[in-house]
Amino acid sequence: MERFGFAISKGRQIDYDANSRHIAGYISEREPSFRVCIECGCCAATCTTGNFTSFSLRELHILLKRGENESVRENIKKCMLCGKCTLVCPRGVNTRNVVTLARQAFQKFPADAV
Amino acid sequence: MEKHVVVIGGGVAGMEAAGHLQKSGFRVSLFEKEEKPGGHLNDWYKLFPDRRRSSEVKEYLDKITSEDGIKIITGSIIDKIVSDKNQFRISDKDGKEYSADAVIIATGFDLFKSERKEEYGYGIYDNVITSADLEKMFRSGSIELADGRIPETVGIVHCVGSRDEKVGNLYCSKLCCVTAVKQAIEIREHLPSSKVFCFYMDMRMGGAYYEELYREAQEEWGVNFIRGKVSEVSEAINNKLVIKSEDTLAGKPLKMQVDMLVLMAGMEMSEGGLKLSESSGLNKGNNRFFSPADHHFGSNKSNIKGIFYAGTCTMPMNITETISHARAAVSDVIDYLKDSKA
Amino acid sequence: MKIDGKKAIWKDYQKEIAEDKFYYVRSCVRQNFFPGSETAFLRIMRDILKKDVFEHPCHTTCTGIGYHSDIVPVETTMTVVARQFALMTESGYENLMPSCITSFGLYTEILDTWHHFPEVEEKIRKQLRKATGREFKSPKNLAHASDVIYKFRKEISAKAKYKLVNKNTGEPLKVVDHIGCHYAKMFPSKGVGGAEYPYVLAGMVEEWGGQVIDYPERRHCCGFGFRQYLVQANRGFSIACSKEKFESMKPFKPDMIITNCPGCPMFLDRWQYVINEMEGKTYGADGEGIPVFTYEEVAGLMLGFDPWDLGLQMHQTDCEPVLEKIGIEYDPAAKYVINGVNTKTNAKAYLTVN
Amino acid sequence: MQFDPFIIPFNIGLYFIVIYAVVRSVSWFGDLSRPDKLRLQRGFFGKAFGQSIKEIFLESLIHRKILKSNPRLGYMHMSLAFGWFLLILFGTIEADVFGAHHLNAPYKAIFFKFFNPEHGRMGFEAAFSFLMDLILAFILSGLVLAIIKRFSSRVVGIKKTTKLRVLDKIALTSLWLIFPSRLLAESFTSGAYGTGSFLTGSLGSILASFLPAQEMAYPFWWLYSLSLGTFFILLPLTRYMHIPTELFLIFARNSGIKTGDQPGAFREIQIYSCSSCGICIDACQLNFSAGITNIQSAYLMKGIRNNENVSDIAFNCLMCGRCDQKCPVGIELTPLRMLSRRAGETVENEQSIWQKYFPGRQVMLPVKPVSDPSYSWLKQEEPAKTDVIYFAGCMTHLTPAIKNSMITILEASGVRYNFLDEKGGVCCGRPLMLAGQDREARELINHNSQLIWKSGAHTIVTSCPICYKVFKESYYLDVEVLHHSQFIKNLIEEGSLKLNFLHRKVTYHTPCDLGRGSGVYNEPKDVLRHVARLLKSDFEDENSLCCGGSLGNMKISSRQKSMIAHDVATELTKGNPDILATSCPLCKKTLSAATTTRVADISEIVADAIVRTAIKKKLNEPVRKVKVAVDFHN
Repeated sequence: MERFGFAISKGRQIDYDANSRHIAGYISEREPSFRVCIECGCCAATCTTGNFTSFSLRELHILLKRGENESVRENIKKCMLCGKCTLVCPRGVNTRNVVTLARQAFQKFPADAV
Repeated sequence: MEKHVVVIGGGVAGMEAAGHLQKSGFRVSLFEKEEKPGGHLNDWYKLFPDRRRSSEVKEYLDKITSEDGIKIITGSIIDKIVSDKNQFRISDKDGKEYSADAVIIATGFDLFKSERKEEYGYGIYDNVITSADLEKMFRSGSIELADGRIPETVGIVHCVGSRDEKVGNLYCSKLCCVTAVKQAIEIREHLPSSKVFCFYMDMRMGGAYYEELYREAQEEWGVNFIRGKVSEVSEAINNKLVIKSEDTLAGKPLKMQVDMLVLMAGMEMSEGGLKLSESSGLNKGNNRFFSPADHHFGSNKSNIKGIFYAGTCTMPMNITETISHARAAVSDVIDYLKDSKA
Repeated sequence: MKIDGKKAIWKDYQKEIAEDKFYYVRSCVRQNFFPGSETAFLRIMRDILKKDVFEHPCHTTCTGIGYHSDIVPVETTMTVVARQFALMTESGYENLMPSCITSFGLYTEILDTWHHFPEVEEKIRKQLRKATGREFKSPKNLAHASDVIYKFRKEISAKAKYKLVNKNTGEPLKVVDHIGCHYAKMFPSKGVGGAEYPYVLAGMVEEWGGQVIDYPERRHCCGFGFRQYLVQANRGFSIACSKEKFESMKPFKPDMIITNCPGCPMFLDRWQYVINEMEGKTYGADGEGIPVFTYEEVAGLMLGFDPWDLGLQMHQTDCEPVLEKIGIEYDPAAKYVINGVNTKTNAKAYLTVN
Repeated sequence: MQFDPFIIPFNIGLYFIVIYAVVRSVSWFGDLSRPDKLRLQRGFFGKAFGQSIKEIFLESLIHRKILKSNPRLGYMHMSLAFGWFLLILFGTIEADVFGAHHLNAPYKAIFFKFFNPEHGRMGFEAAFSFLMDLILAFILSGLVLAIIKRFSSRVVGIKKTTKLRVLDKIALTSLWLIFPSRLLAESFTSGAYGTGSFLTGSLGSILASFLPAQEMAYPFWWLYSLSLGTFFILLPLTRYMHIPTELFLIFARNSGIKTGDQPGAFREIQIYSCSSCGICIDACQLNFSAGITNIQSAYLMKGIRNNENVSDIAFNCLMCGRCDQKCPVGIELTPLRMLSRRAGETVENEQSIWQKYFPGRQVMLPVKPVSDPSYSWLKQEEPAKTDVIYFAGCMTHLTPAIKNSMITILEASGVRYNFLDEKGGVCCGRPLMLAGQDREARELINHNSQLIWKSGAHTIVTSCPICYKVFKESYYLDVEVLHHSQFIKNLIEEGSLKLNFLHRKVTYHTPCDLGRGSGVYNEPKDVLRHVARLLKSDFEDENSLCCGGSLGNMKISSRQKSMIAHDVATELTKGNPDILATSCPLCKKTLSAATTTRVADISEIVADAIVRTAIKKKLNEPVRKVKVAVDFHN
């Protein structure tokens, strides 16, 4: 191969049709409140973990829904399940269960996370 | 002698105003450009937020306008209003003249012509349709693609022709968000195996039970909401529509294929209203709707004494607001004619 | 696809294109990229269409590349452009016809800026006067060279020897039309057919017998992007853009690509080679590339010009498959022969001879 | 020799169940950990033995606890258990006294009437027959109640009854048939011979008047024997296994064995001791406030026994501990549920009959897949040296009034303290534990432990019962752990805090993790009595309710939570208190949303009551007075 001194950049576009939303499906089937999130960011604002790291439940939430699983897989482990987010959520999303189910799903279906 | 009031426009506002004028003891002439009154109500299937049939509201309006003392003149386009010593001479396109003691303008709105958002390909791609086209499909009972197949994925684009400097409309049409949510639910109802995606800039759910409907759409109907306006639409080789937007909440551009794309056409000042404003010296705002004499306490009054506005010719309104606005216009007419008598 | 809908839009975007007496300004880079194109263009205009096309020997770059690479300040650019206008005025011409899309976009942008901010125009006039003592009149008509070919597409068709038709099947060739970004994306009303569904190249293709294909990424940039290409480390972006387009057009099985910009044919052509080298991917039929042409080259081919006179041997992606499909007569052996010397096998001899 | 073939089914059943019970007990004993084995041995020769006999009599036979909480249900259980016991006891005596020999085989007592049809005509014999008829009538009355309960559970005062499986149904039918078939068999025999007392005698003579009693009796003796035999053989596969298991459980518990945090034999004993009586269902707020009726402890026990996937049940629980308090058998239901949570998702497993009789240890708890460590982002900091650490807890940060009140109290008390999580701290770890993630929780516990240790504090005060419980139980720290209610009580007793009496009526809600979870019932109430008038509610101490906001439940919706909270708030505000007091930020937040009555943490009430000595001092300062006057003039 010729050496050109650069590589073809990989797009960062969400290819919705190519992504697998199995993990999101797993969660929303077991925790229907997962669907009613409006991405207001209350959870991320009050988050105990977010106080120390760049962890944002809101962001992980939307990435799961779009099937951008790979960026969620490691991050979701940072949550301490303290439950503050559940208390502040204006839509009553059972955020602790969402996190727990997501972790469960990533363990159960490691292939989907890629 | 019985005073004569002319109402221009036989939609919701015009019919409501006519009915109330008649109840208040006036002789009323109601002019409608189409063959039958009802306006946009005739094209709509069900109404938000409770999804009652629009025909029920139409029946109510028909009932109140079927009284003696209301003359409905259909197929008549009013061209000009001339004020002449407490009297108004109203002439139509064919030169016919009518006189009145007061006038209520209820020329309503036109749906934004979605062809103007070229990047969405309305009129070019087979399966790009508007909210009004979708209502027609609901009325006919079948939601189909151009080739007769049943759509599996449907995209809905909010704010088509609203909040868009590029088409000259800075304002929010107010009703498209809730219409999108209503239609998303209805699509899911008609086609239970379908997936629906709403592309929105903001969810403006400011009416009674709108937010609840939004939640219902998420919770019970699994409608997907993606924050980001669709920037372009194209057709893939499988005849599916490729849409691009940014998922602003994920902070990434997004590409997906849908079978059908529904454009939530916004509201614009009607063409008839625009002509009337020019020919008769009625003031318009920057948004091209009629500009009422006062935004807070004179929203029915025009810049010409004796001419009043009712409904969406002044701004986007829902049916509830339109009916209230029409009744308020009647109350202004009563005050005006009482004063002019004295 | 409803073609009527497109026609309705094309009707809305009809621009005025001068009839004759053109003042031609060249592109900086095209003479290196596709050296036959501008020559062929002048030959078509002057010899075939019998038009008056004037070229001033003192004209320069418009500075577009420098401007878009954040190297040249806008006022400098405007002053250089003002000098171009002055040369045109001095030569007695009013219809400006740039060869380059970026120049066309830049001229359009400058004229629009002056329209909205006359004080800027005044300032530029002053600066030009101070620097060169020249005065100028703004062009009466500004049309890109491809607009002009579009305008005379029927005349060319009438004199054409070939059509964009597969001679074996009788089917029209499937053509991807790629419009340079600076053509109409900034000022949709200044492009034939507007920005969303430009008609300038589509009109030529249709007139000359081909069929335009509408693929999802048709609006996408070729990837030139100035800064993206000019810095080696950023070239990954540039090539990714081209790749995105190829991936998107591939299912439509295009026979060829036609372009109207200096950079686009360069990148669409060369990146096919690079992608093949890097990833082993090709996008045309039978593992071949998709031949890429400038509109002048296509017009020349239709008129029966010799492919090697048009400079098609300078393309990285071989053009022969298209020549074969159309049935153009050409001498494969003469591909690299100039003045009797095969420049490919014997470059040294060629260089010493010249 | 008295023998008849019909006794064979009974004999097979009886010897089977006796041998089975011995084998199973030995195997449980063998599975106990070494310390537990020692405990059991010590218990056998110590006080525990006597206690156990007493408890077995009171609870397994008389069903005292059920009688107390639900007399009708208690009577039903008592009549069957105690009645049967008496029937066996007096039957054996009868056979011994009136039979041909002493020390008879059990069947001779059970089928005494068959072998001695002439018995009971007069005198002492007749009196004994009367007694036996009375006991039978006692049992039958309970049986009637049991049958009614099965078809309409409200009659015995229980709202929900557990659902049955096929084997349970067969066992239940055979159980139901035992006493009616005995009644009919004895009645026919009595009818034929003109013996029997008020029940069997009367029924016998009526039946004999129109039926051939002599011929009819024999099949019913067969039926009686068959029902007994079937019941005994099926018993290990059904919930009636609780009858023998309970004896073992009572003895093990009295010997001091606890559930702990590892699955083992004691867990299994407890699971088999559940009789599915359904009292836990009645106690459960998810049942009576939120309408969730399939997750209560009885269902969890049943699910585990049947090797079902119980993870949905295990995680759908407030972990309030109300059922633990109510369980008549004294099963440690909440710790057992924690064990199931730790196991994660279990897999449903069909078992062979053999496996059902001898469930191996391997099918009891699968091992959860291990996840990577998740808290590598934790950064250790250097805390300031201090005497007392105040750890508000995550939830307290959402109730700033509690936080501010605690600061006021701490400042007023004059102790040297450090507000450890002032800018937000790392979670205490209990929420993770409640989610069954102990290993992960340990990382947070270690982090916080190091912080506390480095600060050199001797006392840690927390406002959150959730934190309190985990600090107390799972942090291996050599510091005194206090909930703020205890801390405030100490301050009051030491005299460090001078409080006014507020003329307010207060009802106190005991938080689950503080009350049932940690046994702190009185300190908060003592503090409240010091500053206000404390009203009594219907739900005090062990019987207190859960606010519904518990972090223990991973499954319920916010709507269901608020249903619970509304019911609780309605109950607790019945006495029209001015303040509904609690001592947990989560309870406060949950209850505030459910009532218009002011909901306050005890720290807020105490902070309101603090005598502001500082302010008084300032008023006494003459310089200050002048300045105030000048300001006033301006």
